[in-house]
Amino acid sequence: MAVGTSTPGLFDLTPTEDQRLIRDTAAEFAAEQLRDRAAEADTRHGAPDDLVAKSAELGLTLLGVPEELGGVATARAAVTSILVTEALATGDMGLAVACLASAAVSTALARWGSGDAQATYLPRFVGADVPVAALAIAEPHALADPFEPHTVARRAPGGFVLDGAKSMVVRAAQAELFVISAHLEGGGPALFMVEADTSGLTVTADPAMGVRAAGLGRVDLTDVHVPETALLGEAYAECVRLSRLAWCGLAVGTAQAVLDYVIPYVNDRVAFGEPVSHRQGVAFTVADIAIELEAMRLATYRAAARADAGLPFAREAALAHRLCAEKGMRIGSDGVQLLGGHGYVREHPVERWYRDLRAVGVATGGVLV
Amino acid sequence: MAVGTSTPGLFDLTPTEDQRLIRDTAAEFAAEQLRDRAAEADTRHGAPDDLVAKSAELGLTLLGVPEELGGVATARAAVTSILVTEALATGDMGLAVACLASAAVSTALARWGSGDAQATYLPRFVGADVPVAALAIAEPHALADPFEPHTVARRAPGGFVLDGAKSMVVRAAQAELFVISAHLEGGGPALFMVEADTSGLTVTADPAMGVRAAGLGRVDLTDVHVPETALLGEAYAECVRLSRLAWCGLAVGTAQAVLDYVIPYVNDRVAFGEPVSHRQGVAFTVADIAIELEAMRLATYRAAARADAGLPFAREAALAHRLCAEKGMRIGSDGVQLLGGHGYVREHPVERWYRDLRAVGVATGGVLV
Amino acid sequence: MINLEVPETLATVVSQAHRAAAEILRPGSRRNDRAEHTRPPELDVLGPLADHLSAFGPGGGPKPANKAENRNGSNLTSVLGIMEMCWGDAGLLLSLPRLGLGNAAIASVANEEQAKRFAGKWAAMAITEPDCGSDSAAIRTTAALDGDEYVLDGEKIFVTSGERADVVVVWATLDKSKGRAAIKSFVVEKGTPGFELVRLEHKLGIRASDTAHFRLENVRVPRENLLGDPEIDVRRGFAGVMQTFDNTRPLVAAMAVGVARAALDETRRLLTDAGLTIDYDRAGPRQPAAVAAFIALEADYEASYLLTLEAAWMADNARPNSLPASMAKAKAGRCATDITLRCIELVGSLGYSEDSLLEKWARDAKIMDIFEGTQQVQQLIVARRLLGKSSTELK
Amino acid sequence: MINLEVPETLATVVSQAHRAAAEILRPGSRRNDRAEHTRPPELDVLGPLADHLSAFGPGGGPKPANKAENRNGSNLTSVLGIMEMCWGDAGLLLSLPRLGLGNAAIASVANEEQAKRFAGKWAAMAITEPDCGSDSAAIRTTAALDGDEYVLDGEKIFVTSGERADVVVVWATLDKSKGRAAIKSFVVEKGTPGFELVRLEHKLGIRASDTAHFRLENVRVPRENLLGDPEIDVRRGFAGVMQTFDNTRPLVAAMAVGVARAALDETRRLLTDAGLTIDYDRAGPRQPAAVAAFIALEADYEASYLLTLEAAWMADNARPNSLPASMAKAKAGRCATDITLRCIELVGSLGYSEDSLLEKWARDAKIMDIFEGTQQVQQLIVARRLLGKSSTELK
Repeated sequence: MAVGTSTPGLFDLTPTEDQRLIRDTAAEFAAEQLRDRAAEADTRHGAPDDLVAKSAELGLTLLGVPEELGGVATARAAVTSILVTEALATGDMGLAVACLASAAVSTALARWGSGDAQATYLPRFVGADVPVAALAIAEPHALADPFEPHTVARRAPGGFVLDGAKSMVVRAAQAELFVISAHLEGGGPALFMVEADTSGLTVTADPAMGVRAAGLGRVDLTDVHVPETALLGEAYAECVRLSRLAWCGLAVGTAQAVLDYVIPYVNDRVAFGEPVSHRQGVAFTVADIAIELEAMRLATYRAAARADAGLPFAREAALAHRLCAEKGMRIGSDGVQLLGGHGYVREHPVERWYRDLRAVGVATGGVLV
Repeated sequence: MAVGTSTPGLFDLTPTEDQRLIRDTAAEFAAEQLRDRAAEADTRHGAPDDLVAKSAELGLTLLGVPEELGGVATARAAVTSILVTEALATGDMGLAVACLASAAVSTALARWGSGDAQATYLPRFVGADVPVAALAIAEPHALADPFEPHTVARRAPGGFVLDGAKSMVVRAAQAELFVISAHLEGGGPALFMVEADTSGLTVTADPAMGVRAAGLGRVDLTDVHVPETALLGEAYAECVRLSRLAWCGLAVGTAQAVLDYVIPYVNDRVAFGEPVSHRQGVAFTVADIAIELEAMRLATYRAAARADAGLPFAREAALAHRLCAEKGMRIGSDGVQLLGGHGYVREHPVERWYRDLRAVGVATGGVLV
Repeated sequence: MINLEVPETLATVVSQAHRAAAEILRPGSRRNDRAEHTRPPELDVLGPLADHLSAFGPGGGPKPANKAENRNGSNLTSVLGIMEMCWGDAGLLLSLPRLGLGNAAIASVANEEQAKRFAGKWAAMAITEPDCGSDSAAIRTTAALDGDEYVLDGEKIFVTSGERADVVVVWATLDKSKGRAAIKSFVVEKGTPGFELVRLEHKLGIRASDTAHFRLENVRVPRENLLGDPEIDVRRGFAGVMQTFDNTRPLVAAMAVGVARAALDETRRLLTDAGLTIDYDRAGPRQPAAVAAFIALEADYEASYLLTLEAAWMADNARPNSLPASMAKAKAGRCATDITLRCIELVGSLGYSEDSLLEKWARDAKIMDIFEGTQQVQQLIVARRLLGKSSTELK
Repeated sequence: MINLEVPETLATVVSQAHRAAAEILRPGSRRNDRAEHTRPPELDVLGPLADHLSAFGPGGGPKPANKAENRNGSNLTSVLGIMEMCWGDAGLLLSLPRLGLGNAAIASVANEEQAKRFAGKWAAMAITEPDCGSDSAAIRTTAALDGDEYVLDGEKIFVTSGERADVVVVWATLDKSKGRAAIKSFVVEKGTPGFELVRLEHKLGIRASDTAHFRLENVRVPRENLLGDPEIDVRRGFAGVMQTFDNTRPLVAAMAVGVARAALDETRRLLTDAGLTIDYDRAGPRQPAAVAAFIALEADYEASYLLTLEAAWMADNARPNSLPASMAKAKAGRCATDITLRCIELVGSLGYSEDSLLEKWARDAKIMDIFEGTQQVQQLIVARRLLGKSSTELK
C-alpha cells in the first residue's frame, strides 16, 4: 500500500442527479412492491412473474447497456447499478436478485459479447418484453473456486462442447438464456452463452437457505454444443469482481433493512420497565450494525467508482466483498438476536434476512454491476 | 469426530491432593514473590537471580523427572506441570517463564535423553544448584514453522554440526545448556543438546514486546559441533505439543490475573454516579473474560490429562493453543480497555499482561510440561 | 484426578444415543424440516427411547452418597445423550415425548402426589407472553383462586411442543403487585375449556418441533395443579422456578454443542474429500485458509463442549452450578450459530443449498442462543455473580 | 459524483507528509520508544513542518462559499496528513509542536484577542482527573473568580505533551452544582506559581509523546484566559467543548488508520518475502491461511480508512459529522488494535521482537481505542443518535 492513488476528481459521496433519481425510484419500488410480497415469494421459492415484469419497467436491463446498443449507459455504470441494487435489496434480497437476473446477462453481453452476439440477443433485453436469463458461475461442489470451474469447455467443430454443473442459478427454470462459466481447455476460465433449450442442458430446482424468491436452480450440462459466437470476450476476472460487487450491493441494502427494522423495535419493546434500547448490550449492537454497514457501503462504492473510472479494482472489490460477507452475516444474526424469540419466527422479516445474508459469502454470479 | 473416546476413569475436575498442594505453594510464591517484582524485572529485561533460585526450591525441575532419576514424577506429569505453570503465571508471566526455563530442559532430558545424556546432565538439575538452561525452538524469520526449522544439523564425524539461529530463547545470556531444534539432514526436525560455551554459538539479547523478565535472547549457531549423544530421542512432535501446552498454562494464569484485577477495579471505579460495572458494556466484557478463560483452562487440562493418560492429544493441544492464543490476547486487550487510560500506564499491571499475552500466539519452546 | 474424557461407564448410553441419532433422527431431518407443522413420524418410534432417557434426566437418578466422592451421574449422562441426539436432529430432540421442559419443571418442583398424578404425561412449558421476553417478572397471565380451582387468564407464546404435549405447565401470577414471588406454575390439561391454540409458529429452524401460541380465557384448573408451594414467599418464591433453569441451561448448551458438531463433522468430510488435510500440529499461517478456519471453529466447539460437561458434572456433584450453567449456555449458544454459519461459507454454495444439511443446522442453531435465556441474559447472570451485583444494580 | 479516491489537489500534501514520515519520523521510532521521557531530537526539525500542517488543521482554512459545492478542504487534508505521519510514528505525531489538542481547543473557542495572544504557543489540553475518565461532568478542578484573576485548584492526568507545551488548556468548573454548563477551559502558562508537574507516565506505547500529571494549587490566571463565554449557560454551555471533540475524533481515527497501515505494509512485505502471494481475486478457502487473514485485516483497515475520510469530508462540507466522526473513531480505534496484534501473530516471533516495529505498533495502537473517548463512549454516541436517546435514557 503506497500513498493512496490519486484521481483528478474530488473525493465525493454525492450521487449524481440521475443516480439519485433512479435510486429513489428503485427504493420506492422496493418499499411498495417487494417488501410485502417477499414472504410469500420466499415460501413459494420463486418470484411472481408480474412483479419481475413490473421491475423491468425500471429499465434495469438498460443500465449496463450503452446508448448505441439501445441502453441508457453513457459510461461504465457500476456505481449506478450498485445504487439500484442496494435500493432493491432494502425491499427484499431474493426478489431483488430475481429482478436483476436478466440485467446481469444484458450487462455481460454489452460488455463482453461479440458484435454478432449483441445483434442476436441484445434487442430483446432492451425491448419491452425482457427475456429471463441468468449468469451462472457458482458450482455445486465443496470449496468451489470461480477461477477454477470444474465445468469444462472443449473446442469442437463449429464451437465448443460444455460439460459440468452450475449451482445457485437464478430463475433457472424460467430462463431462456444462460451465461455460464467454464474452464476452456488450453485456456483459462471463460464465459459462454447457452440457450436453455440446447440439447444436453437440464435444470433442477435447487432451493437454498435464502434468496429463495430468486428461484435458484441447478443446471447440468452434458455434452452441450454451442457455436463459436457463444464465447464472451476476455474479461473473466472482471466479471467475477463485478458480480461479487453486486452481491455487496445486495448485502448493503439488506443490512440497511435490518437496521431500519430493529431501531423502532428495540425502542418500542419494553422489558424490566424500560425500552430495551436503554441497555448498552442492545444499544451497542445497534451502533455496531450501523458502523459496519456504513463501512460496507463505502467500501462497495469505492470499488465500483474505481471500476467506472477504469482504475484497477481487484483489491477494493475483494475487501468490500470480505466486509459484506462477514459483517453482513453478523448483522443478519444480530438482527434476529435483537428481536429474541420474535426474531426466530416468520412474523418478522429478520429471520429471512438472516438466511439471505449468508448468500453473500458463497454466491458468485446471478447479479452483476 | 466420532463419539468421544472413553477412558476407564470418570470425568473429574478435581486435582489430586498432591497436585493441590504444589499448586497452592506455587500460587503463594506467585502472589508473594513474583507479582511485586514483576514490573522491575520487566523494565530490567531479566529476572533477579535470587528469585529464580528461590523458585527452584519449589522443585520445579523435579516435576518432570521420574523418581528413579532423582525427580518426583511417578507418572507423566503434564497436568501437574500445567497447574504449577498456571499458578506461577498468576504472579507474572515473564518471571514464570524465567523460573520454568531449566525445568523445560530437565523434563526434555528425562523424557527423551539417552542414558548417557541423563547421566551427564540430570544430576545437577535435580540437585541443589540447578543450572540455567533453555529449550530453543522458535526462529527469527517470518512465518517460522517449528516443524520446518531453518536451523540445520548435518551429520559429521563423531556427531553433528549445527547452523542457524534461534529466537525467544529464555535467559539466553545466563544459560549453560540449550536444547535446540534443528532440521536433521536426511531426517526431520529433531532436538539437540548444545552447551553454551560450545565454539560457534553466540548469544545476543533480544528483548521483545513482553515476557521481558524472561530475558529473551537470540542464539546464533555457526558451524557448531556437538557429539552423537547430543541428539534427543524421537519425540519432536510431542515436544512441540507439550511446549505449546505449557504456553497455554501461562495464558490461563495470566488471564486469571486479568480477571481478578479488573473485577474490583470496575466495581470501585465510579462514573456518572455509579460503579462502571453497572453498565452492560463493562459487565458483559467481564463476563466474556470469565467464560473464555474457563474454556481455555478446561481445554488445556483436557489435553494435558490425555497426554498423561497416554492418549493421542495432538488435536486437543492444538485446540487449547488456538483458544489460549486468541482469547488470551483478547482478554489482555479487554483488560486494558476496562481500565481506560489507566490501563495504558505502567502504574497498573494490565499493560504488561497485554504485552505478555501476545507471546502465546508466537512462542514455541522455553517452557514444557 | 483431572480427566475430561467421557467415562467407560457412560460409553454405552452415548453410543446408543448416537446410533438412534444416526439411524432414526438424521435420515428424516430434511423431510421434517420441509414439512413444518406435520407430526414427524419418528416420534412414534422415539417415545420408548425418550422414556429410557428420561430416567437419566437432570435431577433424576440417585444423589451422591458422599460429598467427596466424584460422581458422573444423570446430568452428565443427559448432556452427553442430548449432544448425540442433536447431532442427529435438534428439532426432533425437542419434540421427544415426555422430555419437555414442562416435565423438567414437574420433576423439579412437583410434590409427591403431583409427580405421581402427572407421571407419563408429556408436559410443555408456557412462560413467555407477547409482551414479555426475558423479563419473566412482567408476566400478565393471572391465576385467581375460586373455590377449589384456579382461574387462569392470559396469553402464552413460544410454547415448545405445545400442540403435541398432553399438558402445559403455565406460568401465571397470583398477584401482579407482588412481583416474581407471586409467579407460580400450573398444570393445564389439553382440552380444558378456554385453553385455546391460537396458532403454530412458522420458524427459522427446528421446524420438526412445534411452537404454539395459546390463549387462556377463564381456564379453570384444580387447585392441586399448582406446582410447589402456593404461598407467596417474597424471599424465595422464585427460587424453585429458577432452579429449573439452572438444570435446563446445560441441556440447551448440549443441544447447541450437538448441532455444532454435526456441522463440523460434515464440513470436515467435505474438506478432506476436496483434498485438504486437517493437520493439528502444523496449524499455522502456511496451511490452507479453510483448515485454519476449521481448527479455529473446532476450538470454539471444544470450549462449548467442555463448559457444558463442567456444568453438568457440577450438578452431578451437588455443587452450585448456576455460573457454569450460564457460561456454558452463553458460549455454546453463540458458538453454535457462528460455527454453523461459517461452515456454510467454508464449503460454499453447496453448503447453502438444501441438498446439504449444513444450511439447516445454521437455522436450527440460532435458537440455541435465544431460548431458555438469550445470550444477553446469560451474560447478565455471569456478570452479576462475578461482580457481586443484584439485578437492580446491573440491569 | 461518487468517488472515494484522494484527489490530485491533495496528492502533494500527502506525499510530502509521507516523505517526512519515512525520512524523519520512522527512522527514530525505535530509539524514541526506548528513550521514554527524553525529548525526541526530531522535534526540532518537525517544528516548521508542524506549523505548515497547522494551516490545514481542522476548523482552519476557508469555509465553503456555496453549500452545494463539493469541497475537499482542511479536514480531509488533515486526516490524510495524519495518516501518513502516523504511518511514520504516532508518538512523534502526537508530540508535534503547536499541534496539540489545546491548540485545537483554542482554534475552536478562543475569541479574536485570545487567538492573537496565544498564536504560536504550543498548547496541551488537561481534561481528565484521577477520578474522572469519560465522565467530564465529574470534573472537580475548580476555578474561582478573584478580582481580575481566576484561581484554579485541582489535579489533572493524561496531559499529552504536558511537559513540552508552552501552555496548558485546563478544564475546570465555575460551580460544581451546575454540571457541565459550568465547565470552562482556562489557558495556564507554564511556570505559573502553583502549577506543578507531578510526574510523567510510563506508558504501554506512544512513548515518544510525554504524558503529564499536574497538580494545581492556588494557580492564578488572568480572567482573560478563560476561553469562550464566561457565563454559565445551562442550555448550551458544553457545546463549544464538545465541538472540539467532533473535530478531533476523525483525527484520532486517522492516527489509528496510519498505525494500522504501517503494520499491514510491513506484514505484507514479510509475507511476500516469505514466498506468499496476496491474490485478491482468488481469496478463498484454498489460499494460505496467512493470506486470508491478511485480507480480512486489510478489509477492516479499508473500513476504518473510508469511515475516517467520510467524517472529514462531511466536516469540510459543513454537514453535521458527529455521527460519522464517532463511527470512524470507534471502528478505527478497535481495528488498529486488532490489526496490529494479529500482524504480530501472522509473522511470528520475529514480529514480537524489538527487532521489528510490529510489536511497537501494537502497543501504540491501543491508545487509539482509549483516548479522545473510548470505544464505549463512541458506541454510546452512535447509539444515542440512531435511537434518539438522551444521555439519561441510554447511560
